Amino acid sequence: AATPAAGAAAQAAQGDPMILQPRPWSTMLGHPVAFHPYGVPSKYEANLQRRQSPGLTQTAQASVAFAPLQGFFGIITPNGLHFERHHQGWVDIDPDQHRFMINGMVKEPKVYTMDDLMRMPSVSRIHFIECGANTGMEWGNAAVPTVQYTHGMLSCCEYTGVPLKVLLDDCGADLKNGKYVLAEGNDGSSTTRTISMEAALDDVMVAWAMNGEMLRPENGYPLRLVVPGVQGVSWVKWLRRIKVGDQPWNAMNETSAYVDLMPDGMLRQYTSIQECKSVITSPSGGQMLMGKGYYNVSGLAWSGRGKIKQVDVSFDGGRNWRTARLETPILDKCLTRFNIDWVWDGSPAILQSRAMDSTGFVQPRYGQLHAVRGTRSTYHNNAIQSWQVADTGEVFNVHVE
Amino acid sequence: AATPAAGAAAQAAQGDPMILQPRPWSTMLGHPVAFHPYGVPSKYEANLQRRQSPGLTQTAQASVAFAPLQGFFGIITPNGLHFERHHQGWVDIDPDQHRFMINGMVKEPKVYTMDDLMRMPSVSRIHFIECGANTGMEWGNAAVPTVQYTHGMLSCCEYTGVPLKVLLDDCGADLKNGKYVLAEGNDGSSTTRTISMEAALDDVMVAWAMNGEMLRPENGYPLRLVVPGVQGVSWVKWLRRIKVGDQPWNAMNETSAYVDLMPDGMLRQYTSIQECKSVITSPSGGQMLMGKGYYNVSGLAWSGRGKIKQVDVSFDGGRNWRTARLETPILDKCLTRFNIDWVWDGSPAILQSRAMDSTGFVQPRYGQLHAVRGTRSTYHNNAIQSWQVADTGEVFNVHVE
Amino acid sequence: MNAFSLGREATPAELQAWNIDVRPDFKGLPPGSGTVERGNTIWDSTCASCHGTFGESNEVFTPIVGGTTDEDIKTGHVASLLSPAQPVRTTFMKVDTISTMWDFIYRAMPWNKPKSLKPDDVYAVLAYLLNLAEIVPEDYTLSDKNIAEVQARMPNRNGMVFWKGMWDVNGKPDTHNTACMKDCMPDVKVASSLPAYARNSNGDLATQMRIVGPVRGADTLKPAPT
Amino acid sequence: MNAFSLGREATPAELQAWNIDVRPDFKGLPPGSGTVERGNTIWDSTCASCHGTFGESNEVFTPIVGGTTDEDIKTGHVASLLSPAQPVRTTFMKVDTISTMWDFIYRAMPWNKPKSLKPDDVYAVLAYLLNLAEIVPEDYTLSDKNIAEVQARMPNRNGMVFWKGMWDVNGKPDTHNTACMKDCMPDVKVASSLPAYARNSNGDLATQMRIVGPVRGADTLKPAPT
Ligand code: HEC
Ligand code: HEC
Ligand SMILES: [Ca+2]
Ligand SMILES: [Ca+2]
Ligand SMILES: [Ca+2]
Ligand SMILES: [Ca+2]
Ligand SMILES: [Ca+2]
Ligand SMILES: [Ca+2]
Ligand SMILES: [Co+2]
Ligand SMILES: [Co+2]
Repeated sequence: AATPAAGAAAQAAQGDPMILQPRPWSTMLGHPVAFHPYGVPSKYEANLQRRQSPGLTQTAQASVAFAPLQGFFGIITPNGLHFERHHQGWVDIDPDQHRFMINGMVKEPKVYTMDDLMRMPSVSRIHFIECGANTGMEWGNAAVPTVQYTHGMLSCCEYTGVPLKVLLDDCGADLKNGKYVLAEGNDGSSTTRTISMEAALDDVMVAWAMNGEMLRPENGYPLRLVVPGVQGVSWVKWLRRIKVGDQPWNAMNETSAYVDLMPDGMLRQYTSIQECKSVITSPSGGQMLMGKGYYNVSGLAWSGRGKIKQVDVSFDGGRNWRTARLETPILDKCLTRFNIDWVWDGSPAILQSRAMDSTGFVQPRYGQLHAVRGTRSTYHNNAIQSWQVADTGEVFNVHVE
Repeated sequence: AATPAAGAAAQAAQGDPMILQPRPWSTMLGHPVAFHPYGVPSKYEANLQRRQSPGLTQTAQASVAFAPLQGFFGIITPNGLHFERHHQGWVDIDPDQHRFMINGMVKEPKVYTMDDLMRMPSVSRIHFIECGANTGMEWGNAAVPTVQYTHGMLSCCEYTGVPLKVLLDDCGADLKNGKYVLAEGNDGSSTTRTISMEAALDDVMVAWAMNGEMLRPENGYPLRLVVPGVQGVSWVKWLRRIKVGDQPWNAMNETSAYVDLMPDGMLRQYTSIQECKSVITSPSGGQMLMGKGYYNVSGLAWSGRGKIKQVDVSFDGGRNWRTARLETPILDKCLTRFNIDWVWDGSPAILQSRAMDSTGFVQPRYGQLHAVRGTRSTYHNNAIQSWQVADTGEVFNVHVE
Repeated sequence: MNAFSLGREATPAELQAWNIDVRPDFKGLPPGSGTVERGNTIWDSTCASCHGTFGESNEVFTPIVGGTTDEDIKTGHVASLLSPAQPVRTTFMKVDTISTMWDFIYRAMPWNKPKSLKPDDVYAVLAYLLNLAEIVPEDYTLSDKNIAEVQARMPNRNGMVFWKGMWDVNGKPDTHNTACMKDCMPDVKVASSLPAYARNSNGDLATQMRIVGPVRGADTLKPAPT
Repeated sequence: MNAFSLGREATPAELQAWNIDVRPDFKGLPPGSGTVERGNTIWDSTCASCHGTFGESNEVFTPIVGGTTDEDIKTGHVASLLSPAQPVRTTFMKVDTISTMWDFIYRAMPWNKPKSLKPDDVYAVLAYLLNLAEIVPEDYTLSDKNIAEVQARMPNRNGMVFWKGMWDVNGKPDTHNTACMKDCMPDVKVASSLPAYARNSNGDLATQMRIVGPVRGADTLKPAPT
């Protein structure tokens, strides 16, 4: 008889034990339905988690948990992995006790319960949300290892709620003199942000649902503002109040934070729109390619000003570009997934993606961004991201001007 | 001094204690970020669960857990509430041990690992999945109380995977003589279904992801077939094999189950396409309206043959109809959310929705379905659903011919 | 072909291990045989706990055998499918090809230990079921050689129609509603209402609906308000 | 208006309870006052544990005070914002309106017990911070009457620009890349690479990537392979 080693070799020649030896799951009776009345991911997916970036913030309540973009597919963010950004921690509000007020320049200041709001004519739309500070650690130079930390303050959900316009009409808002609205939260921070009346009358929603279910507590349950195309801080969570006014409020998060420091020492305020941006998520920083050959290079593109029109990808650090395939649907102020073929020959390469939106605007290179805004800014970094593939297959975060 | 009762009354006159007395969540420091590295819904949402329908099946492994459509918004189904239908229980496969084979009428039968498949050119698309037996309990008469049980074998996700056509090409499939493909699972049942080559070359995907993350174990982790527009049983889960052939296979689930019993005693086989259908989810059976007045009536429409073109809603049992608003995006073989205004005057009413798809096909009334297919069928019940609102506000499941 | 250099050729042993499907024309059927008698033994030890001793009935599962007649074996069309009096639709009332049963038992049964039967076991247990269904005699040995004869006696072998209308995405529908908008029905007749006992048959509905929003779940532990 | 008969008019008491926002023109500012001295007491007992005794520094939070000069108070533009040598950007270096600080402290501080301060407490603690920032003298009493004077001395009151380009959805962008496709750069220069120490600074990346797929996470507990 053959030795065990020889037996294993013979078997290897015959084929893969994963096929030749029946697996437990194909020879057993599985788990019943509703074993998990509310389901969870496979235990083999545990590596994909929201994570803090060590040293970024001084507390875990005024902080960020980054979404693991390196493991995402398509454009929808699973609610359990939506990025988190709180100013004073997240709270779990009893929706029956929640109230929503509209006041200021309105004929009749009003109070609504969740029951009232959820009876109103609702809309459902898919939009991205990006924190204004996303990619902030990268303003000056390459600082963090993976796309989770460089770009992970980004998510995309189908929101359902009542258009803010419907509510403003319901209260008789003064649309002639009221040029701004203030949104205020009901958490400890009661965060406020000024929203333009133009947006308020266009596509802003007072939303209670994300991806088919109610908002998650971390994302504002039971009510948040959805301000498509605008940085996340304006999407006020645990929303309790909208006030109509004729001047911006200059709130703390409009003066001390979310202002863009320019090379001349001036601070740009109310820089709200998230301009056109993209990033390759696979392969990306901190990953190892599994050998030479074909890869489907995949990433995300978005614009706060409209739809994505085109995404180009470079494999030589920006010298030459090829146009990627865009997955459908391609929606307004929404993530668009792109894919492009690549055959890796095993030599070093620098991968970049460059998005163009429906206004014709093209995502800038770092050099172009630095030339205008310097290197000491924090917010609204939409520069082209570079991933350097070493001949070992390891992918590194680098900046190309 | 006032008595406590008088005090309460005075306060009520002043306003709502939910506003006048600061709530705990607005006067405390909340929870840190990444408190849940993978988040969960609010505790106040616990009523929305997947549930079995008592007495429907004899075991919980060859059974169904229905999705709570009555609580959904928009078109995306949260993965944790996706409906479940298994033949031999669900299994949690180690993706590193999973293999996928293509054989039959191909030049080269091949074996792929998950690593291989996930390197291939992928697509992402949003599609509905409906079990062929959805609304099956309702063929003869009104049988179950809520939309969770009448229509809850329905879900809708963004899927990511490689088009089956890419894989068939990779193995050199004989597209001249190969008119059918067989899909086979890797669970205990190793369920098989015959798929048309036409679909296989069109929009069928070998998918690993749903709604941005890997498939859930209950939904086939790490690999399932996505057969847009076709009943769920063909979306073989835990997919291990595709075989190309020149004849259908007549599998157990193509003969003993998923066949449509006609009034003449014949069984229709391979009735795969889920024809145009819709249902109002709010208000729906087992719910109580909260008094007279305005309601946003909301529901879902879908068609296995294309896009939704129009949804009409009747409030008088089908005598008169009004056209509903359709939310965007409106996609091929995908759920479409509709909404329509309704002012309930407090008197009894019968609510119905009627969808029309891009082929011009109009969802049938029960009378029309019964006239062709009788009352003893089990599958493919796409009749117009009626919800009767009593003057008490309670909503009941009824059938109108 | 092989455009990606991903994946690899399947080995003969791998194909043998997984290529288990059996078609109506018996392509894929492994050689082998089994007697009714041996099938009876396997059935009683391995199947009966779920399907009942005679495969006809028990408290849990829909019977496999029953509802077919000698006349059906002649016509190839099970007459009881027409009868509302027939309590259940058994497997033999529906399945038109014997290959289906061979294929299914081999891949999926016994339910709690699928893929544990050898081909000869499947022939045997299928012979036993065929005998129960009065399709083969008690002393029958089913094999790959004679299975075509059995096929010619399947009670519902002519009872199926491949329904193109719902197979092709462009197939022809069989219902024909129109998008009438006004005065569409002379009068609305409720043909069927949820039976009163069914209001609470799926549990207390108050606990199955959201606690806020436009509606609440009806408290079905109490009678419906009037 | 009131098209839906949903919701109801807010009462005066409700408006009073929630209408707490204060604007740069002091609309919304409640009457009241507080001295630097009382502010010092509140600060030491209620704020210092997080923000440090003098509001200038501690180990945890970005300082509120510091980095501003008498010259800044004159120009209304904080010069140290231009200096890369300035280690941090304090609140007083940036915030242009005193209303912002009043509004924020009243709604959000102390962080672990927000909305526990009375208006007079806010005036007091703000007076204390203004004194630390050398904007008001030690014996100052801040009130709704004199707060406009303080505004006129805010060090960065002229340091902000309302940037329309990124406020309006149709605003004018300030960068102007083009969709060049071929030979776009003479040579590619890597301006900055992830520092070697940062490869493992966010934990072992092997445990942060999926265990199957086109890639694996790099094992950053070991040095990068070469
Ligand atoms: C532990 C319970 C159990 C045992 C033991 C068991 N079965 Fe089954 N059997 C089932 C269940 C449950 C189903 C239905 C599966 C489904 O819904 O897909 C089934 C289905 C079947 C069917 C198809 C019925 C139809 O019409 O779809 C056949 C044939 C069958 N079993 C034969 C057998 C044979 C032969 C054995 C023994 C070798 C056996 N079973 C052992 C539980 C069992
Ligand atoms: C338990 C810790 C804690 C205490 C006590 C506390 N703070 Fe704070 N404070 C913080 C944190 C954390 C932030 C940053 C919040 C954010 O990121 O939104 C902050 C922010 C601030 C800011 C805004 C700084 C900026 O530039 O954004 C001011 C002003 C402030 N605190 C004043 C006070 C005052 C006054 C008190 C006492 C009455 C106080 N704080 C008590 C933790 C604390
Ligand atoms: Ca209530
Ligand atoms: Ca300002
Ligand atoms: Ca492996
Ligand atoms: Ca057939
Ligand atoms: Ca028995
Ligand atoms: Ca100190
Ligand atoms: Co630079
Ligand atoms: Co009828």
